[in-house]
Amino acid sequence: MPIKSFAVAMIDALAHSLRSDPNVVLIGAHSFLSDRGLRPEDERALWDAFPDRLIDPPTSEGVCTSLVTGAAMAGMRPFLNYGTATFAFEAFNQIMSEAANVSLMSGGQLRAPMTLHMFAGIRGGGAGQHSSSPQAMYANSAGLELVLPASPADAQGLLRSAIKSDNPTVVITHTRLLSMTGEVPDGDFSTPFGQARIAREGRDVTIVATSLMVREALKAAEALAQDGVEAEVIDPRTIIPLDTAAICTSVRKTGRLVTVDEGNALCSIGSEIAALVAEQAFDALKAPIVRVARPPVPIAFSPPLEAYVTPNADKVVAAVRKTMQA
Amino acid sequence: MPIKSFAVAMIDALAHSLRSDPNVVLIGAHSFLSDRGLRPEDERALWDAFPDRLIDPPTSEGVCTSLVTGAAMAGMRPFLNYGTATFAFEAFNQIMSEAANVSLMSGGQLRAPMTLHMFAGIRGGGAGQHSSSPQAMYANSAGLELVLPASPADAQGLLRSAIKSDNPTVVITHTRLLSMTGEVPDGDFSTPFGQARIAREGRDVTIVATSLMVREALKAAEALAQDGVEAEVIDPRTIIPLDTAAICTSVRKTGRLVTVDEGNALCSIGSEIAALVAEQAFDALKAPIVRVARPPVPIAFSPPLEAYVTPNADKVVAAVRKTMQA
Amino acid sequence: MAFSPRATLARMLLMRRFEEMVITLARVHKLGRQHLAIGNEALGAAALMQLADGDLIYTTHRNHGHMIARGVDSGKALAEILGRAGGLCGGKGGTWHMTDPALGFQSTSAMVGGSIGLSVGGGFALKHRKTGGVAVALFGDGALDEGIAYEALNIASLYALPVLFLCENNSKEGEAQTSRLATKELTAVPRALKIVCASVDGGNPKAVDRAVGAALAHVRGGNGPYFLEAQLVRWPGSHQIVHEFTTGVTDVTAAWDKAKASNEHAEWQRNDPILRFAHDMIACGALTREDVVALDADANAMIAKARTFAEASPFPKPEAALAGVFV
Amino acid sequence: MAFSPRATLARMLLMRRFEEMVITLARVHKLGRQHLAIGNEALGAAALMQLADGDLIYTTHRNHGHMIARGVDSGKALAEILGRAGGLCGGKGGTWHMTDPALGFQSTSAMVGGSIGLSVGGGFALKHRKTGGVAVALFGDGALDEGIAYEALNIASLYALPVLFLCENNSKEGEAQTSRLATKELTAVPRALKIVCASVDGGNPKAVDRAVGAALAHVRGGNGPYFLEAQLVRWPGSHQIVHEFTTGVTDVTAAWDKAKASNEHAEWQRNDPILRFAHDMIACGALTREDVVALDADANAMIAKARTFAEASPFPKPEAALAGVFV
Ligand SMILES: Cc1ncc(C[n+]2csc(CCOP(=O)(O)OP(=O)(O)O)c2C)c(N)n1
Ligand SMILES: Cc1ncc(C[n+]2csc(CCOP(=O)(O)OP(=O)(O)O)c2C)c(N)n1
Ligand SMILES: [Mg+2]
Ligand SMILES: [Mg+2]
Repeated sequence: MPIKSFAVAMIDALAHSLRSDPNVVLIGAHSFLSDRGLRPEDERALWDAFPDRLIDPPTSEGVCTSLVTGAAMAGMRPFLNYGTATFAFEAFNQIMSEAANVSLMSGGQLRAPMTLHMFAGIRGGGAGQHSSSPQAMYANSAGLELVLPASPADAQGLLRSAIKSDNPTVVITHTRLLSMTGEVPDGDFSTPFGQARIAREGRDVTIVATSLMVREALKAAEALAQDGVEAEVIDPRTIIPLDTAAICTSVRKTGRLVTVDEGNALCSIGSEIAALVAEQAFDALKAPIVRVARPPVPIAFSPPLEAYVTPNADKVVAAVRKTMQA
Repeated sequence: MPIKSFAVAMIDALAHSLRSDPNVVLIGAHSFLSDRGLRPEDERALWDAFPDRLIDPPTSEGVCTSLVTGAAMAGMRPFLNYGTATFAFEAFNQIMSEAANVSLMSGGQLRAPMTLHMFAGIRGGGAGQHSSSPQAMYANSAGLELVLPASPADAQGLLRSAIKSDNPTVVITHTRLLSMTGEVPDGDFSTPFGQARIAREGRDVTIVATSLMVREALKAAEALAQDGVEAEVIDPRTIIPLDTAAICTSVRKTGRLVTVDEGNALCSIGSEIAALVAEQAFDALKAPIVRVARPPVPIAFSPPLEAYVTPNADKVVAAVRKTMQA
Repeated sequence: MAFSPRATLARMLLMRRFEEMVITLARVHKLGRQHLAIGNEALGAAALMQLADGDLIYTTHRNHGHMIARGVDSGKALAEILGRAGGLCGGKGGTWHMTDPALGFQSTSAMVGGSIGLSVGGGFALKHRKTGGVAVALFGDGALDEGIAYEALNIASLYALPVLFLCENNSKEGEAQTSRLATKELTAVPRALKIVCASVDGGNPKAVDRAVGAALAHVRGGNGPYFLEAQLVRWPGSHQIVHEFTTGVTDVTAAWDKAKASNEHAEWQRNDPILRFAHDMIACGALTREDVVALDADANAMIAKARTFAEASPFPKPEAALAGVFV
Repeated sequence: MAFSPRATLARMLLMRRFEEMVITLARVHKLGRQHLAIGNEALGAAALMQLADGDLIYTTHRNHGHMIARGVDSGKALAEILGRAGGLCGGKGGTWHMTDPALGFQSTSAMVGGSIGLSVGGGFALKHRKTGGVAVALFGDGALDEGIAYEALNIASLYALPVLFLCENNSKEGEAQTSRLATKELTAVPRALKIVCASVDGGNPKAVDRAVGAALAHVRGGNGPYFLEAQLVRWPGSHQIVHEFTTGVTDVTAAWDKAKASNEHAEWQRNDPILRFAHDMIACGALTREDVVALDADANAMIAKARTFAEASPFPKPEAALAGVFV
């Protein structure tokens, strides 16, 4: 299988979509395509192939969202890239009150097959306004699918599914994943929503991690294996829909749960997974659940301060140790 | 103690604030004051007393938020009422990226002593765009205090604290609470943040409920008492800061937890409370935690459909029965 | 299509009788809020009757009139307002979110500024597919307070999208004001953004017909968006949020019987687009009094039937609340 | 306060040497992104040197020049950009969020449109307290793409707030374009909203001084907001997001030594506000070549000291990440 970067895998998913469906357009093309590791000739070829379908709009996140929602209802299949995730907050009402409601409010007569993509996460020097990991806010919505790819292959396959989906879909990419490389199947393929990936099998503890944190969880699992602790690492891949069965099955096997998500701790993806397990697999639990997340503070600029609040493999190891001891 | 409606108690808190501090202004005055059950002469007296400080701004939620943030940094103590909570989504970036970051980003040099108030909840015919209960999204932020009053006395005391607080504070009022009446202490008083209220004592199960759901939880507790089940009902009152000790203490006593919040289930306040207890009071738990929340769907208009997804006392009773049986 | 006084008045009467029926049903069925379009009939009818298959329509909280003007089934519309299974959206949308895709209606947004934002997406799709269709954004003057409206006007102009921005300006300074713009000229901002603009007396169906005709010709001609402000006189029963039925059931004979129009709402009756139009058409000989009475009787009969249909329609099954979110 | 060529050039040179030092430090310390204000010196210096105690300033991602122009300690500013404890915000804000409340700076927002929104809050507070102060919003042309800018202009005009909107327009159509307005005239929308507007050559400090002086007089006189567009020539190293140091360290002698200004960046050097101003001041006899060289040496010396301070400043303690969120 070819080795690709996460960024190029995403671009390939988009290119496949552009080629196979004339209704696909990319709004916010520049920050999705440029400086993402494509060979210059490949990037140029893309711009040349779809001159009317790669668009750099005004810095107007609100109406760009309305535009793709309106276009989607009218039969297109637009893909909007916001750049940094906080910029999408400018469009929060257009996402939550318009896009998410289209289907139910119309009694199922209208659809909004659109993809909303944003770059998120603590990225190094992003400071207060460029470091958000807002996945839980989207998970707390109603009417949106939510996708958090964690590997190049999934970046390509999940993005392809997102574009093909007839529902409004939010895809959040951690900035630090863009340069990750990995094997990606050849050609045009898609990865189904709602199927977790068991990133590593293990018998002692279940670690449910998302996005960049899957990498940290796997690093932690390697370290723990040195001490004979075998962690199972689950990557849900999509939060809406969520593969609750895979999570509960794993916890039933291991009896222990650690969650790892980079968002703010309160009402986070980690909170949800923990609550789910405390509800549905309580009897299998042998020890307290432990969550790894960022503390609920805005991110400070200074590198040591940023590092201090960023979840990472060391913190996962510590969390696992804590639940193993209990 | 005088009996007051929730709405009038809120207005009294604001009136005390206006009188005691010339830096307090109310933006969005009409929907905060009018048709809220004040005697007409009292309402007129308020408008007359503060002609420049009760303001009805343009329908521009974004800049109204920027305005109160800028004014707060410059030393004022503004109160912004959005009306329906979804309208505040128009200002989400101004809340999350500006207001919430003022203090940390400036290294503590600047403060944003401002209150952001919104009416939320499934209210009867609100349909997709006027029924949101977005508390979890604000709880997942960083840099905002979050207040969910559930009784007239708390409405007055917590609102007074919110206005006095030097931090940006979000206050969410369930529309259906406005007509609730209850005893409210005389005069100007404030209720501290971070102190849960034990709304009812009990030994068999802990119910943590917020906002309107406190009333439903109490109703459920009365019904359960008929069957000899004594539920303890905890109202956290503020989510940021959260009185984790009160919640854990109660669960240590009862060994069982049911959470009740009207927001969407995924990554909700209920998820957070459940996760917290599964982390910090796991050993005391005798049975699975059960969450009562709205399913993650946009609210349909039709009354029986709306009722079907609205959390209420009956659903709380069922949840308690479930955890008691386990 | 030539302007037909008879068809237009018929449609306007249907719109009026529909809204009056909503008031009745709101009392009978204890409904919550609706935003009625009484007073907006001339604009709605004369504008929406001109649209063609494939045109897309985006409307607001004050959408009833637009639905009826475009020819939506009034029974299904009333059923939707009652939350019934036979309603336009199966009862899921209600008064604020009615839609009828077969007639070009897209998601109806009750967010101020919502329709104007979504309309540029419709325009974008129509332009991309070169269908020759027009996206019509209907919105109140209040929408222009919102940044989303500005962004939408800008992007429509920038990309020369086929959008007709149709603003129903019912603001009068003071109590009933629904917008707070620093300029009194609603066309100032769209004009600054290089959009061709015009204003029209929204109470005069003939003027509206002409103005909308010109606007549609401009947009269909590939000349980019057009902004038309329709100046409306606010119905006294229409308050910012809720209505009060202060003027009572409309009596069409007041169009000629001056004695009937001398109560406390005389000014309203002088401006009521229906009475005004009926009066003018009778005066110029296009219609007779008997025509008007007959048209009104038809409208009343249709709305009575619509009521029967709506009230007979069952509520949807509660579990339907969970269905239809995702495909 | 009369315009002083010497003081103004000194401040401009300090701004330039500061940004050049940021480029050096970014390499040495492997910093991420900064948005440099090279090319914006004339506007920044001539505008911000005129502000008074009690005026409030709101700036953007491109804030360094504004800080230095207003007289903020350059050592503390560099330390902030390095994330050090001795920085303006103790290292917590970094390049995008520097502030210095003692000099009137309020929260610096890197959200496009952020500063313009917050500034009306400052204006609101100043008006409420009748201090006679002015809130100054600095922002790029790109901010006018955002709905929040429109809402801010509207509310400032509506309430006659004492706000000076100062737009640094560095857009040229094509690659370097940072705004996508349907009109080429940036003052069209504020003018439509009844705000008094003017445009000025932002590369000419004297013109800026005059224009800002007039604008401040208008605002301080209680006449409501004012919108001033400063037209800037974009430094070739300035790309939309990141900079490239294509033009090398500025050589002030190129202001008179034409041979030095004939490389591939000749056009830039002709427009470089520092070289241009130095050239003009020498030509009219206000300054000598030696003056310019001496002023530049002073600037370099100050920035060298600033660097020493910044690099000597320790990083904050990691746990500081959790402190200072709430009072
Ligand atoms: C984003 C948003 N903010 C506020 C409201 C509350 N609201 C409902 S109707 C209305 C007035 C709208 O005025 P206009 O658009 O002129 O329409 P009109 O009711 O006058 O026909 C407002 C502010 C809303 N629905 N959406
Ligand atoms: C809300 C928001 N959207 C997008 C961005 C990304 N962004 C950073 S700088 C920039 C261009 C800004 O142009 P302008 O305001 O003219 O300032 P300039 O950089 O040209 O000085 C953009 C779009 C942002 N920071 N904030
Ligand atoms: Mg209006
Ligand atoms: Mg610019």
